[in-house]
Amino acid sequence: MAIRGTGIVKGLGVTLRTMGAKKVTLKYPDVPIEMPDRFRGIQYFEPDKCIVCNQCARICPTDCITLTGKPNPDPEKKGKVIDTFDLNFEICILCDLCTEVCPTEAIVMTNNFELAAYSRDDLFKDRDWLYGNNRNIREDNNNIGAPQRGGAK
Amino acid sequence: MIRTEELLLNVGPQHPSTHGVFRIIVKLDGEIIKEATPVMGYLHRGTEKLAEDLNFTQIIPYTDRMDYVSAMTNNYVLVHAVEKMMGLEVPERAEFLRLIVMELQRVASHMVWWGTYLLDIGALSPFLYAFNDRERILQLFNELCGARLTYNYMRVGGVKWDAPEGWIAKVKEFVRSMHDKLAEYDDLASGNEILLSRIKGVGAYDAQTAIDYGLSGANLRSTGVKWDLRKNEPYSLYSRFEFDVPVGRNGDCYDRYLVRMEEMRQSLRILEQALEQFPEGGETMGKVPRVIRPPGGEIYVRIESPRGEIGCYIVSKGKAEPFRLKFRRPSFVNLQILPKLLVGESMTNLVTILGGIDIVLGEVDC
Amino acid sequence: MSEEEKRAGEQEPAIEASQTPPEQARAEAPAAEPAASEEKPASAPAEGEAPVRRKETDEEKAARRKAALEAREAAKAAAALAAAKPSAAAAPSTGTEAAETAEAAPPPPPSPNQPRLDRAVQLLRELVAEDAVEEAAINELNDDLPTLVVKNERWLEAAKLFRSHQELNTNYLRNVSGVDQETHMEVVYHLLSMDSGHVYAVKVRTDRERPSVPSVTPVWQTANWNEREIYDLLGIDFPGHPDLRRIMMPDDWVGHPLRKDYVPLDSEV
Amino acid sequence: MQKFWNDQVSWGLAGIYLLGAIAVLAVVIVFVTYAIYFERKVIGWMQYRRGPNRTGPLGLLQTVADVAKLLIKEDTIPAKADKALFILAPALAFVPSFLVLAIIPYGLNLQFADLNVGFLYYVALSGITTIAIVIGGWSSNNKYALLGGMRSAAQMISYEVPLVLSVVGIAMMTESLNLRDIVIHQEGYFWHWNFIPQIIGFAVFVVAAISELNRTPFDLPEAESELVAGYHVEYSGFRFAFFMLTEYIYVYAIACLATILFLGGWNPPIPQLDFIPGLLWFALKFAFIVFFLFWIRATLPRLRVDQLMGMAWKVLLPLAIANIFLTALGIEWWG
Repeated sequence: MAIRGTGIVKGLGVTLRTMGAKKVTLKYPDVPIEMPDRFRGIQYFEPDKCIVCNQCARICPTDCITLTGKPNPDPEKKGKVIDTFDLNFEICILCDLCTEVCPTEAIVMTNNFELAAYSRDDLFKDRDWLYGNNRNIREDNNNIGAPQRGGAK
Repeated sequence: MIRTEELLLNVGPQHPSTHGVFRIIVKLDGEIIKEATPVMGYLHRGTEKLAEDLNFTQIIPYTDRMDYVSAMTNNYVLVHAVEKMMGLEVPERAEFLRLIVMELQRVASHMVWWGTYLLDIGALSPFLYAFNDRERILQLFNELCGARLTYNYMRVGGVKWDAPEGWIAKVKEFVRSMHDKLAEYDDLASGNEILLSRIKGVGAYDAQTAIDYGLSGANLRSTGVKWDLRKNEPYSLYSRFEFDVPVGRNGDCYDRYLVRMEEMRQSLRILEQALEQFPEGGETMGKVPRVIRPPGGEIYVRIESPRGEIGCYIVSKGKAEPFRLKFRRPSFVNLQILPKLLVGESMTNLVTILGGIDIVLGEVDC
Repeated sequence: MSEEEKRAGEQEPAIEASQTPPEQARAEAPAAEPAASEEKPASAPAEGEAPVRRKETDEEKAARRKAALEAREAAKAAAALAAAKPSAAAAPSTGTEAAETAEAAPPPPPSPNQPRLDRAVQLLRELVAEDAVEEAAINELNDDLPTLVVKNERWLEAAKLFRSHQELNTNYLRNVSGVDQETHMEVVYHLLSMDSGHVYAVKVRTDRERPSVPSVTPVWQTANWNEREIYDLLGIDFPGHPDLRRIMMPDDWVGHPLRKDYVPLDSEV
Repeated sequence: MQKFWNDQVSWGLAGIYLLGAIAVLAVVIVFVTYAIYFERKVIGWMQYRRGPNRTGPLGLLQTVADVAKLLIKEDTIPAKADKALFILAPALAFVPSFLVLAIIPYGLNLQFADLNVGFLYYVALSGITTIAIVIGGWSSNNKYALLGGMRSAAQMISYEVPLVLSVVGIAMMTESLNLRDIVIHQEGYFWHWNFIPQIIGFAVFVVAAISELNRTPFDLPEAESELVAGYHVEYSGFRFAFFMLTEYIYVYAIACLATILFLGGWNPPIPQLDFIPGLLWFALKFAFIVFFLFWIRATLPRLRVDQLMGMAWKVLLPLAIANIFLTALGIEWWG
């Protein structure tokens, strides 16, 4: 190998050059990071789109979705309307399978990921909270698992 | 006569350089290790037990969490096994996307190894350089499948997302700029005399021991055995691209270092060819039955992950859930040689050898 | 899979297939719902959940899981019963491989590895023992992987033969996995010979009460921790193993988690 | 301070000495806080990142915040620790590092105490810190600390010898150990500075000095990746701050010493530049050496213990002795 010491000197050269290089530190807490559109953040739920088909509860690998429907209040319409929809973010792994199988795209992922809470019970989000979480929702939802496009699981 | 006692030291499970929750009980005589017994299982989440109640789409997020530094190869091995069992046809474009993400994942995983390995040996800066470039790969994955580490990207029969427009160009740009970054890494560390004196001749073993211990990946190739599943048992589209398999000679930490650095360059070479031949149109999802029920029987499929041969053994009874799912995890098998290598080494070499084998605890405990 | 379970399986998709989603929602009304929930054993604990009930409290959720657990136990017992009967019908499950290859209507062309399999069987019969090989088949799923089932007592010499004989020469033990087949326990070894690139799968069967398979650590060093993991998770004893201890679970853990009849410590899992 | 030296001691005089001492203490404390801040900034710049910039404008109050945090934090004493020694160790490490600052001449008459055995005084006192580190390692009743303590004792002892021998050449050239005389001897152009004739001595001195400070590539005792934190693993709160303070005061002392011994103290490189005050030259050279220490820390990996020992006894020591012979020959021929 080259005479002793040139490896060290080359290394020192690299670090000296980097002193002038552009820095990559993000000013995160002050400047929010905007994520690409497909980012899997916390879900947004739209109650009136939901037909209570139970697919999301069935596909969820960690069983963190519990939902109950009730018969449709106005008589001439048929089918069910969602009554309570709870997402337990303590064990939700944001794997995006629920939005994949939802036939009516009632549950869609948004781009925000801040979910720190002071106590564990804050992590049980209910229907209204999820409906309220409507900032930067994902446009391209790509629910390939939904029934009309390739079959309900 | 002075009576000297041996010192029993617990290295880990909470220790800066054990690459995860891993403990070694070391019997020290002064600085020299007399005997080392590894203890693991702190990160055992029983993936194989859980998998028995989940259907195949639900298992994919669990495979991301096994080798969390190269999640794409874990996804691929499970999905490839099920496709082979059901004889499904994966469209060309999906197979290309899979190959590109797997090779990008290999470069990212080797960069994590390189950064942490040099941090273990004492150099502070390489860690930041490696993670700075790896960030660009994670950004590419984030744009592709929405996550930075646990991708859940592949499905039985294809991939979930198509490449967003402009993504292929970004990958090309990354691959081109990565070449001179690798040259910078070599300037910074590979020639450094102190680093060479630290890793040359440390933790050496010969080819026969490596085969006997069932090692795979760079640990096996560093001893001169030319065995890379992408070449010897080609899967996916690897037979279409030409790349060569770097092989070391005397199986010490330095050869493992060189083999892995060369593997990064070879992966970049594959990526260049794959990006050239990327098909224009094409489906990303093949024809898949509504409920994935592989036929009865069993199958063992193995691919080359950055850490070695990862295998997936599925016994199916024709139901939607696997009857038994076992993963052959390279880190678990490669770790067996550690106690043998450590005897007679000094404490500082323990860290060098452990870093050289490149294990990830999520995969060891599975 | 038991008879009525299969019948229910066929019935249920029929209902879904024939109706479009909106009617399916109305058909979901009470009539179909109770039938579906008892018949179809809730393999995924959440599956048997009827959407009508009000929000569940924790104890109800635990109760529902316990019900699901019993349902699964019942189904398993039924399955064990069914498998024990020599099921002549082409049960979709594996049953014995030999039966499957024999009854395929026009015998498929002999697979390329068939001669290699016969050669291995012949070698084993000559050099180890006449009754060494219980079964030998080609696993088409796994691109014609020759699979042998070796007798438990003969397995150690067979392993030595696989390792040393220059024709087999499998110097690389690639994977060892334990499988709890409910009727018996099985340890599957995948062997590879680095020079010729040939691959073999060898199974060794043992009963469920006191499972034990001779350890091959003296032959391949890599089997050391693999066997310890199988001992830890499945309870198969490996006589001849240098230090057979638990590797994954804490040392004072009771029971072997990967067994099918393992009662989970915390029902919530 | 010189002129008060031989008067009769009176209360006024004692007051002046006290003020002088406090002044030096203040200078050094300010230096230490901004050396820590500057080191983190420099290493940050060398790693594509910005370094501390959130506490105070541009992060200038970062170290003040750290010290305040350490003050507030509870400094625990391990249960079975050897209590007396555990408390003594940080003090024993901290005191000599301050005593050493007394003899450093910043200018022709800007010096606290002018001893004719200046360098010897320095070496003797810095030996005490080694003992303190061993005591700290032993008394915290922690295996890692013990290992760290043993390693640092071995390292410091084996690097003290080449450190001292490398300076013997200079002592021979200036025929005195008094630091002021050494600097006066180096007046004139920069090739009159000691590091040109004593280039071997300078190399050995730099390597031995880095190892004395326990800094990369010789930071074995507190090697994060193996011994977690070496001898000060059990220390927390203000006792830990003492050890950190000691380390940075020694950086200050060694950098001053190197400037004085080898880079001609307050002498300008070329005499025509002497309208710029000597103190500025001293500060410039001092800053360059401190930057060099940080630069090395950001780049180089760590040596193994046996390589470290081997290097001290098999490489540095013979070099230092050879340097002494060469100097002797040099003096013989050129006078």
